[in-house]
Amino acid sequence: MNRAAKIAVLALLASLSLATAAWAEGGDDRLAPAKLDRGNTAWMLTSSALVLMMTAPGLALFYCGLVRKKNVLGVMMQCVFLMGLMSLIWAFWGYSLAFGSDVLGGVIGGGDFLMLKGVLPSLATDGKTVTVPMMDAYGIPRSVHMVYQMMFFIITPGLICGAFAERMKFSAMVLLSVLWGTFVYCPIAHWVWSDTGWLNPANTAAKFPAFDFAGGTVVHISSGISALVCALLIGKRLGYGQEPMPPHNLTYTCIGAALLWVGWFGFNAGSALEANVLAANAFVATHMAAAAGTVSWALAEWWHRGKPSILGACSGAVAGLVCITPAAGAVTPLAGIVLGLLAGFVCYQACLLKSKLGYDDALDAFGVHGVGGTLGAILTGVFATQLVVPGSSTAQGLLEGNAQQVVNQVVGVLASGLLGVIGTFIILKVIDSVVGLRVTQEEELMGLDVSQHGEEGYIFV
Amino acid sequence: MNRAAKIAVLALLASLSLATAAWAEGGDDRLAPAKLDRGNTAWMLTSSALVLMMTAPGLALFYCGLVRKKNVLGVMMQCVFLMGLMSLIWAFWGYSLAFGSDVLGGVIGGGDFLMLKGVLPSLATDGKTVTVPMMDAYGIPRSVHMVYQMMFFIITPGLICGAFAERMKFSAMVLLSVLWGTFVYCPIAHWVWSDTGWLNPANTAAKFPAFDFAGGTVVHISSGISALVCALLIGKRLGYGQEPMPPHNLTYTCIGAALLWVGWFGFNAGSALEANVLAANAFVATHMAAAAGTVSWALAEWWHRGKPSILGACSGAVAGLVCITPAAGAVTPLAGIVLGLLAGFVCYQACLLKSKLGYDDALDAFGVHGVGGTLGAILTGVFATQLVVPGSSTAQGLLEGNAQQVVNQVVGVLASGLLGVIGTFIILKVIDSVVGLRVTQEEELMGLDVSQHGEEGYIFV
Amino acid sequence: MNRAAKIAVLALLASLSLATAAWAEGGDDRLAPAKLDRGNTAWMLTSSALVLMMTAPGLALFYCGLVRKKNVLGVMMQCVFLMGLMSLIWAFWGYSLAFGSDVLGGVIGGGDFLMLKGVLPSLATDGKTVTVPMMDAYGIPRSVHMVYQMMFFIITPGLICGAFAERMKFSAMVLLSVLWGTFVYCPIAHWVWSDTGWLNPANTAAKFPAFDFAGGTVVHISSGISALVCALLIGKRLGYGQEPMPPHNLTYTCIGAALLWVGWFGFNAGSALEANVLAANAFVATHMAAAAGTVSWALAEWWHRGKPSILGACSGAVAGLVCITPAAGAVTPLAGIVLGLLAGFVCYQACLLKSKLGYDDALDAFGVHGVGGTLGAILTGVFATQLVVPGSSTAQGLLEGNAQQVVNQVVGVLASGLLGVIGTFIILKVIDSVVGLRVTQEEELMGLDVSQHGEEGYIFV
Amino acid sequence: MKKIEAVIRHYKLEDVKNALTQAKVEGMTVTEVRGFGRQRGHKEMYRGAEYTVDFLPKVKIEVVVTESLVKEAVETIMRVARTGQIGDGKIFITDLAEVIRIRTGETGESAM
Amino acid sequence: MKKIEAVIRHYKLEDVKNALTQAKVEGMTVTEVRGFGRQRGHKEMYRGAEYTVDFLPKVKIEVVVTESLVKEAVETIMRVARTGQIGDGKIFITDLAEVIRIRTGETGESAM
Amino acid sequence: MKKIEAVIRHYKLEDVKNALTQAKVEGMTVTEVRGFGRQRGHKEMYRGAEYTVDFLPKVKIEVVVTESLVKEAVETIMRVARTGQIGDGKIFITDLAEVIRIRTGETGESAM
Ligand SMILES: Nc1ncnc2c1ncn2[C@@H]1O[C@H](COP(=O)(O)OP(=O)(O)O)[C@@H](O)[C@H]1O
Ligand SMILES: Nc1ncnc2c1ncn2[C@@H]1O[C@H](COP(=O)(O)OP(=O)(O)O)[C@@H](O)[C@H]1O
Ligand SMILES: Nc1ncnc2c1ncn2[C@@H]1O[C@H](COP(=O)(O)OP(=O)(O)O)[C@@H](O)[C@H]1O
Repeated sequence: MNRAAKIAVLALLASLSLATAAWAEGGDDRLAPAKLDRGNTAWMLTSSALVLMMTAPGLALFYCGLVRKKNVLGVMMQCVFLMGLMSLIWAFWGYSLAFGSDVLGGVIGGGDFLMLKGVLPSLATDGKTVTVPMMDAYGIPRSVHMVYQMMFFIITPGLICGAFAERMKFSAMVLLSVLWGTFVYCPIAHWVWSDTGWLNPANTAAKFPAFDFAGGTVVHISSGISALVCALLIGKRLGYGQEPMPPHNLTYTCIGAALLWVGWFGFNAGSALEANVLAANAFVATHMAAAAGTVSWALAEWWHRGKPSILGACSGAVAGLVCITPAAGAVTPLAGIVLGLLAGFVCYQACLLKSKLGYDDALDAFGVHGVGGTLGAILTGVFATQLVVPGSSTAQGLLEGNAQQVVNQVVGVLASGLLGVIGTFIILKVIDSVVGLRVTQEEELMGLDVSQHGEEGYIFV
Repeated sequence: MNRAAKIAVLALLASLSLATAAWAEGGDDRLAPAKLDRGNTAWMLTSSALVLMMTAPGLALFYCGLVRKKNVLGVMMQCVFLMGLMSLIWAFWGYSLAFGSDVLGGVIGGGDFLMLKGVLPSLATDGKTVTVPMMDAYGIPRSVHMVYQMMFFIITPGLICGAFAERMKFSAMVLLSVLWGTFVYCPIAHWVWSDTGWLNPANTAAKFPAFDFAGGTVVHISSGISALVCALLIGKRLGYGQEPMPPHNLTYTCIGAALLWVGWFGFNAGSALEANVLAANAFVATHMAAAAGTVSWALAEWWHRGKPSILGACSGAVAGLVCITPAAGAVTPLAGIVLGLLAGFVCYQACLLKSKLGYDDALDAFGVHGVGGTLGAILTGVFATQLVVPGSSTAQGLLEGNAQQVVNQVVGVLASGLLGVIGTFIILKVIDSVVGLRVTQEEELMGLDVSQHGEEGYIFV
Repeated sequence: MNRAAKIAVLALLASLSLATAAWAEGGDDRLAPAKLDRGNTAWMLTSSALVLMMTAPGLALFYCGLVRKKNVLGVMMQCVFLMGLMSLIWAFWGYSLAFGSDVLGGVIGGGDFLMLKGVLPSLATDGKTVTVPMMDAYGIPRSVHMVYQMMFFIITPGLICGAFAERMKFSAMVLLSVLWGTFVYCPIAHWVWSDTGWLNPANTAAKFPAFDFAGGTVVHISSGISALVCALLIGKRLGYGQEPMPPHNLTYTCIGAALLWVGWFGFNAGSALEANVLAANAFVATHMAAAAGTVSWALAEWWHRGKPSILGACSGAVAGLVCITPAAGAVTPLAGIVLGLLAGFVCYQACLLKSKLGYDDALDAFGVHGVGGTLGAILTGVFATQLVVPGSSTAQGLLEGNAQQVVNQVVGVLASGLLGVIGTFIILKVIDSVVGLRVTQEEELMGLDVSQHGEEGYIFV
Repeated sequence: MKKIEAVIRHYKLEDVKNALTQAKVEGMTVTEVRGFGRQRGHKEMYRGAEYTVDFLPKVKIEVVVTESLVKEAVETIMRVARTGQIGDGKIFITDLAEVIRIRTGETGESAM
Repeated sequence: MKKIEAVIRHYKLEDVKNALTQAKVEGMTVTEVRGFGRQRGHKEMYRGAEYTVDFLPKVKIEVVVTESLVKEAVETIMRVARTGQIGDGKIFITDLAEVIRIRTGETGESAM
Repeated sequence: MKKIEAVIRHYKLEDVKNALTQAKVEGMTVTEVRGFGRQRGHKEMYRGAEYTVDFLPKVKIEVVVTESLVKEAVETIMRVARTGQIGDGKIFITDLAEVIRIRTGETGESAM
């Protein structure tokens, strides 16, 4: 920021000897290039840290509390290992496939950023001048954008893990994450968020400009629907429906939900890529939706079953957060309340339905992320408003009279859902034939902690 | 930062080539209005997230570790549900009652901000121009101020829950929080923090300008004294004084205390509403007080009982944090050390005293927040200094010769304490006659987890 | 912010009344002095909070999960108590000894900042003008630098605690931390980070300019090597090698590792002291190293033992983080991947070796911090590049042809290692003769929780 | 010698221990158990999946006493652990073939 | 009266409970235990330190029944808890000297 | 057949297990218990509320053996679990009416 001041100052030498009024950072232009905004950079670094915290300890705790004791580490390990694995892939090719310029007619990004080329500083041929790639519109280094988006790439396959918890081979999970990240996540991210994406409203040439501020389609629908495919293909857990399989430690689930809530501020408000009014709107809308979801699911249970449960309250918070994710940069916080209320109620119903349909989406990855994400994507088309959408001064959503937006949103949902279903199906079939999806019956009874990792979660004896 | 900008601006009056030197964010004035300070905005969004983290997982863990296993979820649920409930109330009417312009002679705020009117962006009659309400003095959107203050509104009733833990009906807790938030918290917040508050030192017309930087009276005294009323009215837990009721999981309490400490930086340093020198002072003073409190309580125990305990160290940290809360923007970090040392010692004595007096403030909400908050409020009057208080260049506290300040602080304590006692008493009586305060004996023996929420915390078998 | 500047500038070109157009913070120059950068300040406050979070709950959880149940609180208490104790010492004399101007020929810093003199605001003789010490180069108050560095001073002795876990007297731990902090940490910090330090590359007169961006030598090598001395001098735990001593709660260890990872962004990216490109580089490099370490250790185990373990993945993450710490501001993120991969593998080998050598470094403080830190320090000399090092436009590391840098790095390692070994040895001998190092056999069997603190961690019965 | 096993309510443990100590019982071993009897369980519900939890947390105490103390010990337990509500628990008495104190090797009555 | 103790696999508990209830067994006490028998344990590894864990998690159920029910109860347990794989567990049967219901003071058969 | 129950110190479990295995004992069931005997407890203190904790953590092992093995098993336990300090624990021996291996239905000695 002050750098902007500085440049102005330098440019204006004719006026006063300003140079001394602003200070120097060792006179190193790389560290504070003309376009660097320190407030934005501070916020985006903070946001990146917050989103990483969502995967672990956030999601790791949320999920691990819901499984049986013998699988607690299996779930945590998936989250932690993904923090390592997906980061490497993102740096190697993921960011490039998602944010590179169109190839294959825009189905996916090209190799512009392979191995962080064009993301990291480079040396001019003089061997001295260093250029740092910047995202000029936001005043942040491109590497910050890369690392921030990396955190999304980490958590998304982590969400899917909820569906096949307690029974998938660790090696299969690793393969799935690599392939799914490459062939499902990257294309969808490219469609929605790359400058030339056919779903990106910021792209004036977009065929179906669908709002997805922070990943309703890219993260939640894609992972939710893929989770459903996983649950169906891998089959039920041994004893599902016969033995009780209650959460072994709801205190963990509650801590995890709270950390998800806190981290989601980075996820949603960070998606503004600036510490500006849009970020503020996303922050407040996100919080209101989470709050409304908490109350809504808990009240639904209270009404329906006579008691509000903490698992309900926590699930409601997450449902609200999922639902507001595509909308946070397009609707007001009051609309956020509406989204949250609906999300809590609808996702509760979806989870009830699951018991009836009988598939075993162990931790309700589909019921919460798939259903909540779809709901949110569509409601974004209803509530989007020129009060919030950057640069808009015309009707945005259905409520402002723009019915087309709902169509666009549906297209976005269908496109990402379709790729999710087909991609996941093929990937799972391939993996199944290579290493197999499921642990042996004996290993499953023993628990993944001991069978896959040679460890036990708790040694309280 | 904006300071740097200002200097630059002044220096550059003779020139024209500025517009191109700085970059545009899509030319959208709403997202970056003239007064927006990105550094401050980044800091306030971060602070808001930190304060939310204090309620859960912070307070949820701190408190839940102290109860018996069968009530662990009951305590966590109170925190999580309040994150939902109080947020909605704050958006609907709480912020307005606290920060609206005086009504009823300044007893409470008016309807200016009902349903976030005047907080969220609005459309001009041209149907195109959008105005975003800003807090000009701080360069942040008003919605950020609203959401930051919301986090205080969430945690305050959460603190009270410590007093009636393990025995209050969930429905009674919900009613209490709504009514107490509306009729006790909002008025006190209005007196202390609204522009026209009669206790607000920033209000030159204030009758008793009492320093309360981050909520010594508004949050801690109000909740602490109300907690005492709750403990007295609801009565002791079954078996209190006969059976041992040791904390069931001190590791949780310790994690919770540490997260409270970290989150408190948002609470106190965020209360500057800017990332400036005042925030820095509050940050450092807060940390020093927490550190001193930790050492002080632990040493007092070591001396008195022969062993320093981790519960003591954690309680001391919280006592120090409570005590510095009103003072963080008025005293130096060295005074912070003094406050922390005193707080650790005095709150330890208060907890010892409780055992003798025999009321059952289950988790010492009064002993820590009531006593520590009062101590802090008064010591602020002693140690306040022109070195720290914004805009001051005259004596501020007793040590600088201004004895009147101590009087003002005492008035602040009494006023908020009085409203706390009377308000809470009436509210509890009303609730008792409507739904009853306490669970049945059988439910209490069974534990709140099963009886109120139909869940168990741990299923380790 | 820059947006604010721009708009202001444009609006005011015709005018002179600028002072009123930019806004005032009550016109208080102390709160926003000319050099204050709000973006940087926001980031450094956030980073300070993140680094504190590393000690507790981060390290507290990471370590406490690894011990036996009966010592869980003992480990947590060390972390929490150090948060109090070391903060006081740092404010009283530590910061001064580390960052004061040379005394004793540069072996240590002088008394410039004793009791925060020169760090906190001071009053001019007119009794009115207040001066706030600033770090002009970074636009942050000096108190922020002080408190940020304080967090490092807290965690470093905390790391050592891993070596003597489950058997050291609490009183001995307290004495050790005070003496070690004063006589080992402060000198090394002075050499490496003070303006006149003989190892500081920013000091043009430095004899052996060795890169240590965020504490490879100051924090990790010093603590790691001292941990080894502790382990050797205090001896093995009773029953070590005979009874199994598996981690009692790996879920805690995993949560702790994840929080360490998140907090480490404050540790490393915060070490830029600015929210600039250098911070961004440190952030990304840190994350990549952690990711690579996670994958590397887990794969090494998978290969070697047939199963990847969660303890391995978490240990790998920490090893990667330790290794990148000195390098984060000197190497690119791609080099960070290399460092992480090596760190995971090498530290795994170091832990295997321990079992063979037979000393009892209970939680592998040496194997991870000593070995990982040394590796990182040396590799920094290999991979340092002018693309990253501030102000450089010549060869930096071995790969750029500057072999001398490796020598410098080795000198840094040896100097800090030597002081660590000798200092710790003397200090332990003194403590042993004064209060004794080790609890009695009976106390050790009973566990430190009950014997040292009169508490139990879990009361699940 | 007899072994008296009693399954009692959690919160009665402290009282029972004190009462038995006064009745000159010199040792006791306690186990956390879950029990199921006439007392019906409760329903728990997790995201719509409803479980009936029949097993309630109870505490099992084991007291080994000489024949002469059996009656008093049993009466003490019955007096103190009783609330009169379903779920108070049961007492099971078994004959022991031998009792040995590990520390000293004493057997029989002197091992008590 | 007899006390039937059975060490069974964790995941068989629910089935066994239901089957016993149908067989008119009116109460049961369950304890989490760790067992060691023919079933070999597994290896665990923590940062290179390898342990052989011989003790596997099992559940012990205790059922006190009148003589007439013993046979059916034992058969029920054997039928339901059996998988045919090593590690299915054992049943131990002991004679009881007395059974008392704390709530009512009833003894013997009527205390069941 | 006899059931040998021994309440021992936590950290002796591994040694006892190994010694018993060498003594040809082929199975064992272990329970986490809390015990109270001659060994006095300790004080705990939580924010000034002081508790005397009489129950100390112990481990109960149950070993079922044929008559011929009883003596050796008991002696093994006594030898290995003994420290000579108060709190070493007790051994209780009971007659069993029957032993059954669930997997095979074998009874008596062959079920061991
Ligand atoms: N037949 C039995 N075998 C083993 N344990 C039993 C039996 N009957 C009851 N119990 C134990 O006693 C506890 C209390 O029994 P319950 O029938 O609920 O109460 P009450 O004895 O007062 O009628 C049960 O939870 C269970 O642990
Ligand atoms: N001799 C014994 N004494 C006590 N418990 C035993 C004994 N033998 C087996 N058990 C218990 O029974 C469980 C199953 O025994 P195991 O020998 O593994 O299977 P199986 O009986 O099918 O051959 C063990 O884990 C242990 O808890
Ligand atoms: N009469 C008893 N009935 C049941 N358990 C007992 C009895 N006496 C001792 N125990 C168990 O044995 C353990 C050790 O007994 P204690 O008297 O402390 O040691 P020692 O046998 O060496 O004198 C106790 O903690 C308790 O679990």
